[in-house]
Amino acid sequence: MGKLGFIKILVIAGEAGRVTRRYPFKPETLVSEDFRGRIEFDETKCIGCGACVNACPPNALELVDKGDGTLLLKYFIGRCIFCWRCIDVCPTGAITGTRDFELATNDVSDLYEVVVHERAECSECGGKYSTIRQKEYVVEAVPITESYIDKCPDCRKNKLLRALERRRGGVYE
Amino acid sequence: MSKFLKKSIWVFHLNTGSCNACDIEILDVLTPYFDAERFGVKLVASPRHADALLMTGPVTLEALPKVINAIEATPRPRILIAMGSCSVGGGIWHDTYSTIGGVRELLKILKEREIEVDHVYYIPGCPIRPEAIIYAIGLIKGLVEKKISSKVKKAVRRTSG
Amino acid sequence: MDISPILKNYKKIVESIGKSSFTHVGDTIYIIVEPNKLRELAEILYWKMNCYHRTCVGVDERPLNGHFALYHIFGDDTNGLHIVVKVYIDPEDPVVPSITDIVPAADWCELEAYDLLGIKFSGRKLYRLVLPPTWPHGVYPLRKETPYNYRPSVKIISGEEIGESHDKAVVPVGPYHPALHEPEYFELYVEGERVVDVKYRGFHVHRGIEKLGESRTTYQQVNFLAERICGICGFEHSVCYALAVEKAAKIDVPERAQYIRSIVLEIERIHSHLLWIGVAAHVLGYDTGFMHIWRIRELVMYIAEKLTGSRKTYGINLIGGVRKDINEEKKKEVIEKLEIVEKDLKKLIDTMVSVPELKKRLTGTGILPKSEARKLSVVGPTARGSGLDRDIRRDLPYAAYSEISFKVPVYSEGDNLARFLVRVEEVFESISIVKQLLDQLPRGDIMAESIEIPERKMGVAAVEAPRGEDVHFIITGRGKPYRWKVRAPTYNNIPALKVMLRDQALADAPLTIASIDPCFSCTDRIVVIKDGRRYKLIPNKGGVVLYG
Amino acid sequence: MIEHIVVSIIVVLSIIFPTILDGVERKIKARIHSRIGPPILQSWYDIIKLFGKEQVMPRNSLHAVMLLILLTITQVFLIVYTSVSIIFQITQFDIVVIIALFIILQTIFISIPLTIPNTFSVLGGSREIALTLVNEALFIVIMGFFIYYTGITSFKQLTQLSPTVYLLILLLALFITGYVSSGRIPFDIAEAEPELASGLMIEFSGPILGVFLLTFHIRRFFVKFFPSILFLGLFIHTPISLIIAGFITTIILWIIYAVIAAILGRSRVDLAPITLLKIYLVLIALSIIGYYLKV
Repeated sequence: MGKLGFIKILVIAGEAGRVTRRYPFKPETLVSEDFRGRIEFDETKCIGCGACVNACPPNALELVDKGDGTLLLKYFIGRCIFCWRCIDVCPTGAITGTRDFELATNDVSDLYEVVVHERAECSECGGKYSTIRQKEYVVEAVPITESYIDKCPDCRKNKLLRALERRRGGVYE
Repeated sequence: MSKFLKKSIWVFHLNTGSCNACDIEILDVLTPYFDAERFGVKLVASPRHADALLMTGPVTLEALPKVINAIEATPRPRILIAMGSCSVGGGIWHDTYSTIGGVRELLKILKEREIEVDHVYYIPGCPIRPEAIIYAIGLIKGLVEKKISSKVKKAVRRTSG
Repeated sequence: MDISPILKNYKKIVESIGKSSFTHVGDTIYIIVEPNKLRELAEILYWKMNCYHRTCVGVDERPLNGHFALYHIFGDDTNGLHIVVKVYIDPEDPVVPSITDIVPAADWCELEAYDLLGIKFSGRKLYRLVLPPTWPHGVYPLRKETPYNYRPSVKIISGEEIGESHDKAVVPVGPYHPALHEPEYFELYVEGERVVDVKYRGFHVHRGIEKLGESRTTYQQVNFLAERICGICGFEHSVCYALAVEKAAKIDVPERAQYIRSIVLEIERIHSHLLWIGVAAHVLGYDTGFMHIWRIRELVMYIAEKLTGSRKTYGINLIGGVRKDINEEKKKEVIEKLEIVEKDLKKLIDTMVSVPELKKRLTGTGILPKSEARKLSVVGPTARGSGLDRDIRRDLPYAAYSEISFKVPVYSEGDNLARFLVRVEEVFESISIVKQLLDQLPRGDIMAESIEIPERKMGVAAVEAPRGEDVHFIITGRGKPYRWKVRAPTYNNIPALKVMLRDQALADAPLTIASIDPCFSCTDRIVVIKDGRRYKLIPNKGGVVLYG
Repeated sequence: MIEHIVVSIIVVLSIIFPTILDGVERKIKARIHSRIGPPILQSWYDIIKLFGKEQVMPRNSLHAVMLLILLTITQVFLIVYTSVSIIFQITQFDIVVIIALFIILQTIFISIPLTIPNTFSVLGGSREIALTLVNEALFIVIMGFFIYYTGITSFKQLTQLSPTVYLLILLLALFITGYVSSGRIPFDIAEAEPELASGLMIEFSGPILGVFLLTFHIRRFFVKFFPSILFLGLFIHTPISLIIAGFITTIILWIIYAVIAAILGRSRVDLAPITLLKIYLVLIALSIIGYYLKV
């Protein structure tokens, strides 16, 4: 062939044939079962602990205190980098990964997913803390007295301090 | 959108400071396995020829004036397609000092300067895989249904009270 | 290799300089000198000892010892050594002598330190390089007192105001130009169709994650951040960062994880080089070649997704190991697919180089002579195309590269064809490397058992990315890096464009620019992360505080 | 009567069909790229869409727009004139008129980008000039030789011709000028996308770009149609069959050119004119030798 070697490209094209995938008309894609797509929350398992929020590199997951006794776990798909670190760290397996990549939209508000949590109420001061689900999770996991977990961290701390004071003074109730 | 605009979408690639991953996926969409040209999509070299601007990246301060110029140079009706997490929501750099944090901030600036954008589409992904771009093209052309919608789920408590 | 005579030699050199200190940890030598001796030492290292200049790093160490510091990192590739030269700088009047006249490669990193930290360099012209022209004066993002999310009010200025010329004799390539795919701005000064000079205004992709870590990113999160420095060679950055931290913290990574890292690194190199070959064909108007190269590349992308879970920005690297294992079935599939790639590619490349226009336009254009290449410390295929025989994989082996055998292609012509051929050969080498690694893949864990990162340790790591060497420099902090500096390969290669473009036909300019495989998002990032603690002064013991 | 019908059909087709052929070319290219490619009517969709777009006038571009309109009108007139004069002789010098019109057209074509104050546009224009100086100038020379050899100046007289080697060599050179004039790789240096960002049409948008593209397609059609008619005139002697055969040959040529363009790379502005000049001079010299040897 020598100088006309470049014509061989027609042979290559012929051998390769048409490789185009018919997606979206037919479900022919190159998506493998290892692909990391959108994540999904199982609201029956999520306890609102915030482990995923801590692990998320781009802050796509956020915990928002609404101030009305609810805590929102907000997932903004538009910022998600699909690293699935949240799945690694979730203590209850509430987050599952999907192969879903069909996320395009013309409305940015479609890209929010929210899990609404009820906050726990402190039995002593009446302040809101943590979430009811997290409280339940701790009670299930560790045999601990309800009365201890029923209080908000501040009250717990105060209680401990008071107890220590009393002990130092040698006075017992 | 008119019928013929849907049949022939010429796109201009507007990199506003992205990491390149989305950009090469945009090129990838034109290559044999995905072939965006079968939908009438063509990559053009000048914003004057474009119908749609494929915006990647979180819009850095340095690129901002040039981005605005490019959008202004595009004849109407113009479509802005925000591609990838950086562009849609600012991505991992959503609050750093030298970016403005994605398309939503950009749209605010455009509004201030009275530059109108007729349609805005968002494609999340990091990077957006070629099929996701094809899906978005299908969405613009009305070939596929929108699948994603905002969800509010209520955590279920086990015990009562 | 017996390293001690070389070390002794270096020690002798440092002692001859005068008041200075010399320490040695692993493959890294730490030297502290007086600012007025810096130039002398740089000249000896760069020209007498034949070291390359990797980068320089400015650090705000005022919370630690009340000083700014500047680290010049040199590399002795023949002996496999990193040499870190540190000088302390007075915080009130931060001036340090410039070494650019001795080491031209240090030009940009000095400007970067000036921009981001306000360190002044005597004996050279200083101008703004990294930050946008609208950035307020006197605000230095890398200094401690500037919050990470400080945003100046957005002011939009036109091109004229920042001195972009609209002269007819100037051809602006960029910021949005079809040959670049990234917003960068070259001004080509032309006479007719001949380029006589080049001006570069880059850093459009400066996303500055500088102080990001202060509020959110932890050690493990930075892996994902590093990956997004560049979407094409992101895994190299991620691995380089992890290596630097592992070196600083002395973490032992399981062998299997090392192998998996190497496999994915090579897969990334294959996809990156194929991408480049395709783009080069496109720039030369040979779209058919572009399409077919990318068709073949699609298999590599599929392999990458199979092994890591994503087509790009793989997200499997963590400090201490990797997240995803390779099983037998995947191993078989990867080898099968790579064999198809190898076969198809061979045929296609043969066809491509026989296209008359392609060959004519690659040969003899964009020449970078060896002497200029050495002066600018260029890296990667650009260096190997100009006769500089350097490859970090062989010279300072990391991950599993010491376990396998491979060839480093070197061409001496220095033109676009040489760089093209270097890349083509490297693709075939990489395919053979992946096969070897998969064959020898040892059993075991893929993650280190315990990861503890002590504070204020220093680590330098280099990784051979598709475009050249990545260098990451790290000072550890509490829960997050105290200072993290990235030197991307394109950083060293862009100044070489000035040499390559001069006296070229304008038509070849896009090809020549593309021939260094520029990755501007790598170059512009300046990803630096700092510890969040405020001004806790640590007593400066005798003027020498050394990390590591 | 049948002649009138044929000529009207050919005139209408030669305006509508080039854009469809462009679609065919894209499809062929796609096949060589191993992909599906756009629908055959895609180029028409593009142009219709462009007519619905907003018109952004480039700065100081009034000249350009006027010249463009002139270009379009002349181009349409040229194609109509060619088709009609093949069947009904209009003057004794139809071929000469067509050459003259084509040269005017080329002059307008290269002056459009020069009137737009954009670096890429000006560069594209000056490259087009460099190419024109070789290609279109040689086109005149070749046609000059053709007329000198045969002495015919209108299509009607083509019937007197019989195929000889020197004429065929000359016509081969003419086909090559046609290829170059159609702005295909490797000779699309004026609109070389990676270098000049679409070069001469960078500032056009909306309907103006649509008109420009339409004109460009007709131009591509004409530069193949004209040599085809001269070539087929050696063999076919009835005007109606000649014009229909010419039309079909143009379509075949279009496909062949499309394949050639797909398997080559782009040349450079300092290489292309010299390469072309060499080819043309060799071919002309051969034809002169052939003429004197009477083969």
